[in-house]
Amino acid sequence: MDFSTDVQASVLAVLPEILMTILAVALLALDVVWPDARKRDLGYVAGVGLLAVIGVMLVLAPPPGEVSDQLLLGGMIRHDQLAQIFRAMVILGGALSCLVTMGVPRLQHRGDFYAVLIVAVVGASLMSAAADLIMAFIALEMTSITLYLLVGYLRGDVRSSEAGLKYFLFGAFTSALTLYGLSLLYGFTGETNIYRLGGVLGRSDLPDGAVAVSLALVAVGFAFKISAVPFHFWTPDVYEGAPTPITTLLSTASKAGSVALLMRFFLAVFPPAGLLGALEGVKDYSALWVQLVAVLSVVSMTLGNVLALVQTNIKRLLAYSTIAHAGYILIGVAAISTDKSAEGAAAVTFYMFMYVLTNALAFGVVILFANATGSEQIADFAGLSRRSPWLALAMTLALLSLAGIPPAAGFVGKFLLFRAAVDANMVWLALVGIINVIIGLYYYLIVVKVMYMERGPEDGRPVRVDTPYVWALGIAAAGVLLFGTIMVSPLVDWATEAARALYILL
Amino acid sequence: MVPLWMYLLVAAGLFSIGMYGVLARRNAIAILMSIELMLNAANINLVAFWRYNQPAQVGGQVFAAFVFVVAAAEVAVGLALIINIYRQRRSVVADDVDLLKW
Amino acid sequence: MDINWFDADYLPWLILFFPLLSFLIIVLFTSRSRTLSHIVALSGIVIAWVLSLIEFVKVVWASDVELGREVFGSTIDWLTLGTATFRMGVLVDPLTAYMLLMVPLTCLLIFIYSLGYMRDDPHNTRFFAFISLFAGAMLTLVLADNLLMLFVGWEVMGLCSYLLIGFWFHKKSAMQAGVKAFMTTRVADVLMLVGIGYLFIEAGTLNFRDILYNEEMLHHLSDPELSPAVLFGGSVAAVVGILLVIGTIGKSSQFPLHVWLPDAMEGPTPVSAMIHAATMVSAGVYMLVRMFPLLSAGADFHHGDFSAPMVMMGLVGGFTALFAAVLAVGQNDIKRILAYSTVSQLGYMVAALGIGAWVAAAFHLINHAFFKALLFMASGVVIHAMEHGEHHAHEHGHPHEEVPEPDGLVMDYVAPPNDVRRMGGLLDRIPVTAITMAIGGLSLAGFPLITAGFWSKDEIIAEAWHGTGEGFPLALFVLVMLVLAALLTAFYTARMWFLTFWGAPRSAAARYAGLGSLRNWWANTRWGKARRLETEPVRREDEVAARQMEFPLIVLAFFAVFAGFIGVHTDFPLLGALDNPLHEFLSGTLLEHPPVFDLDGLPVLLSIVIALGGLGLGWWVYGRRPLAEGAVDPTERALGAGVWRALQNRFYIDLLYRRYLVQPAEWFATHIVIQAIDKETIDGVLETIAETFIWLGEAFKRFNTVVIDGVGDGIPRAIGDFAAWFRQVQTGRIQQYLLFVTLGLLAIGTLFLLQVR
Amino acid sequence: MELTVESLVFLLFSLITLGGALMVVTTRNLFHAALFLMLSLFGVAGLFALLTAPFLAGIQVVVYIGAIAILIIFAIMLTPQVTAVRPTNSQWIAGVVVAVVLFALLVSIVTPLMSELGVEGWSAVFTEKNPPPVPADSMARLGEAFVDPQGYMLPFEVASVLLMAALVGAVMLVRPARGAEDEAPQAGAQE
Repeated sequence: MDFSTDVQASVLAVLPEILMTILAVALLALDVVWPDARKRDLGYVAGVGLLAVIGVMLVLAPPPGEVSDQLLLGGMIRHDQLAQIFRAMVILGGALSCLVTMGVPRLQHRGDFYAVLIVAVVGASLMSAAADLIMAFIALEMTSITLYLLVGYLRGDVRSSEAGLKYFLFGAFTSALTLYGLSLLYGFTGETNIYRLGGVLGRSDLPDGAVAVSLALVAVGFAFKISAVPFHFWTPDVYEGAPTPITTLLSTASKAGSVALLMRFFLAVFPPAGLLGALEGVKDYSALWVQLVAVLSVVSMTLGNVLALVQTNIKRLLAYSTIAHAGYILIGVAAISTDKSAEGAAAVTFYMFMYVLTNALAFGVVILFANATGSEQIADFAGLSRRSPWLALAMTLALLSLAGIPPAAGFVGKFLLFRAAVDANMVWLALVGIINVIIGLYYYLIVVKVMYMERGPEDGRPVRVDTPYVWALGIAAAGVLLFGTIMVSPLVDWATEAARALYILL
Repeated sequence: MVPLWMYLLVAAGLFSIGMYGVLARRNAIAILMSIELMLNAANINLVAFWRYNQPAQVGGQVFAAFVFVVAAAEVAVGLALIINIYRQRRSVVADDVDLLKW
Repeated sequence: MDINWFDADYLPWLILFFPLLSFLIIVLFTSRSRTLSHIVALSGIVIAWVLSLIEFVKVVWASDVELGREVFGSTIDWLTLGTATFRMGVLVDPLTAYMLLMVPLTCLLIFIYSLGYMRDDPHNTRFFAFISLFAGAMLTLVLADNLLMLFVGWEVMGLCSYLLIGFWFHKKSAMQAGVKAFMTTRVADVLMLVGIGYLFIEAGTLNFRDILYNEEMLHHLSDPELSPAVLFGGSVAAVVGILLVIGTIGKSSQFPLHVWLPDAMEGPTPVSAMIHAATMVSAGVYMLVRMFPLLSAGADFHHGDFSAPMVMMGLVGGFTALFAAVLAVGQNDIKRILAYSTVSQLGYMVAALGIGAWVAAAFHLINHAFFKALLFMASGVVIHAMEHGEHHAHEHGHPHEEVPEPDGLVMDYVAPPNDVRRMGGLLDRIPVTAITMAIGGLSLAGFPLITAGFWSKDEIIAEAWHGTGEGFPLALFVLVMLVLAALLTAFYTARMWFLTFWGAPRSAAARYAGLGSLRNWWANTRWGKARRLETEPVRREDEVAARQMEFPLIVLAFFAVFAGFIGVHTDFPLLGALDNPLHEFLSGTLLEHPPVFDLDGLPVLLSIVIALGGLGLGWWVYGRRPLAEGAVDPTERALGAGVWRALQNRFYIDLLYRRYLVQPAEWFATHIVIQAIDKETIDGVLETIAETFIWLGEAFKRFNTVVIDGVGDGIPRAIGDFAAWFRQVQTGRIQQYLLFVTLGLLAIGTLFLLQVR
Repeated sequence: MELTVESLVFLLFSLITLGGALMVVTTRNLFHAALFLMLSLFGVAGLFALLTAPFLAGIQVVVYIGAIAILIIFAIMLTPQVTAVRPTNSQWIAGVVVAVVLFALLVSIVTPLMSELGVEGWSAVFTEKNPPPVPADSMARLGEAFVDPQGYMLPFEVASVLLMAALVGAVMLVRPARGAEDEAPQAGAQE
């Protein structure tokens, strides 16, 4: 297999990252140049800049199907539709995080914060395209290291600092485990390219045990990033302590990039035997990770949902909800090995897309509310529907989407995931998922109930919504609503095409 | 030369020692040092595998070099976070940092 | 795109659009202004109603050209997945048209009624927002051309019912009732969704026309050879059918998922009317009626070969009809009597579908909606009047009867204004309500020949009779259950009406009851003076509110009587001249036209006898010598015999109850002895029947409380306890987390190694 | 393993590495731990040199020992602990057990130990003793690979961005408070 050396294609493949890096540097420069009074507009530069990057990316996107299997820049990057769609959601998540940052008084005027945030987005974006162990590792660390910083960015805030330290120790530890696993994989095959690894691994005469252990080590890192049980412990603490825009970023961009890498890595490095052209004597390790993913999925969904039932802090509740959603997503990941029609991967992609929008929406409202009232307690949301009907409606939409109730996009997402599981002969997994959806309903609706049914002490005093918020929440809400109703088909088509790219192994 | 597995054995030992340190040391900086040990173990693996499997290529060395970079960045960030915590609490004992729970 | 929105194909979109729009407008813009919100809500539903009428007329007009083969509707592609496409669309076939006649009209009347009823409620605007959404969701469900969209409406309604039942959220019991309703129906919904998913996988579409009006598809789905399924006679249709029936069991509160409905009475009365008549519970039966070709696919039920879902419907429906009727007899809360009555009547329809009486089921669905909406709203007026009376009684120096509100759901608790034992004699106080409620009641009881309820009920019984004649055991079961239930229905209807309106007031509240309208006029007549009615000044807004509440009753009373004549059997003397237009019209919905059986005199006679018998029994027990309450009031004391009787009555229940618990054997003997010594024989026998039913009702109520509620509430609590316990693991100590991570890694590694060995 | 000079050197560096590492995780004095870390890292550098990777050995010394370890020592001096605390926490026994089990797991797959114990098809077969020599221009090729677009240019550039962001962030995090934008120390900052 040779890697393409097409210069133009190579530049195009990393153009979003290049543009974002320039944007980050520009922000640092502006931070120095601009007067203090104007610095809040840095958020616009960052947010709108990122949105523009998506625009450029989509305009210059390769026509569907044309370059779907191109490995570029020495095989570091695979420029395919999967990378495109995940990049789009990663950058979207970043843009929304930037916009909502403009409502946090202690961060809104800090160009360095926006710059570091954008670097995190660059990392996540590279994760969705990485096709080489080295690239994947660097991208993973790029996201992680910048996020450690961002989580602890509020210096005087004990909770932020604590969350930063915890996230750092947890992340550094798991990345060491992952790195060890990667070093073993490299050692066993002498290859670092993900798409070559699979073939070599399948035809080698390595002892199975060695491969299995390295797979387990690598899986820990991925499980940490998407906060699957039992590698989730950081999630509630960090979500609660981090500045809320960063919580948004953690649950959107960082997670999306990891999911893309996870699917690409598992499917290419440990492909089901059928995908390699059914050669004689090819070893099939896919059963290992499929089982692992299925089990992680079940425990994540169940524990996430059950523990969310007893939370009183909204950010913590959403953290446990994130863990549960990691479980739902893993349902789809478990389905990708057996299913050549790419339904599982398409379902995961769609789900992730809607999840990015939904979480950005939910956290956006939480930030606004926290700023207005200084509280993140669920009980304090009482009477929000009377104070700010639009805000309450946005939050309700987000919660409905998370709970999987139409017309929000979450319904379609869950439907696709469960269908993929059924098609992959994992009916039991789908059933566990459905039971979990029922449990989940309860705590999401409690928040809705509190907002609409209970009266707060400050009834009638509206929560102020700034312009950047109107944009951020508007984009997210429109996405959640449209992708759940009339825009479902285009997005599903895109996701399906992206998913097909996953199955083209070189 | 020494057989390859001996290097791997040293790496495994270093990795396990580092892991023990992460799990058992109280001081956050000590935990950070232990993590460095784990990263070095991975590096020994990479370089040893490179030397024995494909010395004509550069993959393993490059990988190891990038691990250096990442480790440097990680240490810088980690120490910044730890110093930050220290300023607030006058303590860097990891177990004491448990405001956020449940 | 060039769309004529007033074309019959596109008009349905508008019908469902406007109430939803009202909801949005109220929530987002007008929630601070009461008047504006009222205008928005009312205009939404009025537009929907007018458009429905236009649509209906268009459909009927077009039905000359074989409506059924040609239907109205339009679809948009919503979601394309590989080869499969989900479409969202609307469909108007005869069944939908028939529903369109009922749903918007009933909703509109409920809206008008709510103007008066919710007048003083502080959350008035929110209420109108919710019921607009509710109406919109129901219209979505009715107009949907596929199961998925139907399900969307279904779920939104579930959400609305949760919000509305718990509307008075400061009452803990109301909140709990809301949650209970939502969670109970959710259980069934999920199974139903599984069924829908399975159907989609097998059929590749969820469109009604593609599945239900497609012989090939039905054959494919019902043939175990072509599409084998795991259970239930081996056909996909059977499995899907059973899952759909389960959905209805939850939504239409059939046994054993009926538990949420009586508690749902915690909501405001217009909501009860909404849930019980026009929307929610009807939706369940509507879905079954709609899916009937699938449910009966592969079965030749005219010759005794019933499919599994049909058997299930027959058994569940039949049992529920009787079970709930028994429960209704034992209630003292006027709304709960009606609630159980609804459950029972829905059982009728489900059972009717079970034996293949498709047209009859649809017929009864509509008729029931009319008279049940009427009854609920009338009961709301009664409650209002009682509250009003309570207030005035207090002003006139009568001691306020303090019944402490329960903390949460208590089965036994009856709110004072709802308690039929405290009513009586309201006939003079709220005569319009009394008369319309009597009409509704008669229709519910199936009073022969002139009420709508009679015709539809008769048709169901006739079909059951026919089936029994052919020797089908299922039909016999359904027949027996329904006949007994019909008898009880007539009985408890009479009991409720007589206790409420007849005789003398049995409490101060009842004595002062009234709406503040008409009453003055009434009280000044000679008759009123003779009965010592109190007069009081009437405020103008009270007057308006009273009219707003009474107007819908009158309209509905009209329908409760006349909606039945469209479905009279052609051979029926005199009335048959109308030529049964309903059967002809509705048949177009089905691929295979349902047969019309020859008119058989016996079942008609049977219907007449049971209706009159039940009503007569009720009259004998409650009407002949009206119940009175303890000798508080001189007027009541004047009716000495009645007071004595009432005392005896109450004492008697307590005694029976206690004795039963203590000494079951002695109970029967004492019972007989007392009957023999104290009472005339016939009275005694009748009393015994009545008392037995009441006692049975109580017993079922206990069963409900202990077993079904216990399990339903127990599971969520167990989950909560587990969560609280497990939470302790999240200690906040980072190194402990890392230890767990390492243990997880080791576990995974070890399991992997074991597996590759 | 016959005792050649090479194997003796290997044993020496291995002992330095592992011994230093053991001291890092056990010694009570944090400052000493940092010094032992330097020692251990030096051992690793020796192993790299032994593996004919002089470039990496060089970086190991310059970057790790010269920069990272020094940084750690600075941090230790910046965060003096008021009291001499126990070096280990309450779960250290679990830590030992877990580390030993993990070690056993890794040993069982990367060494021929299990095969020698007679377990078929279990252990890896990394018994290679005589790999081909490293090409003379290895270091030059390594350098070229970093700047070759068809080599590792992309990760190289990305790594530079990463370092930039990490440094910017780290500096912002620890720089002294300035002006109104900065937050007063909060309740958690007890002495």
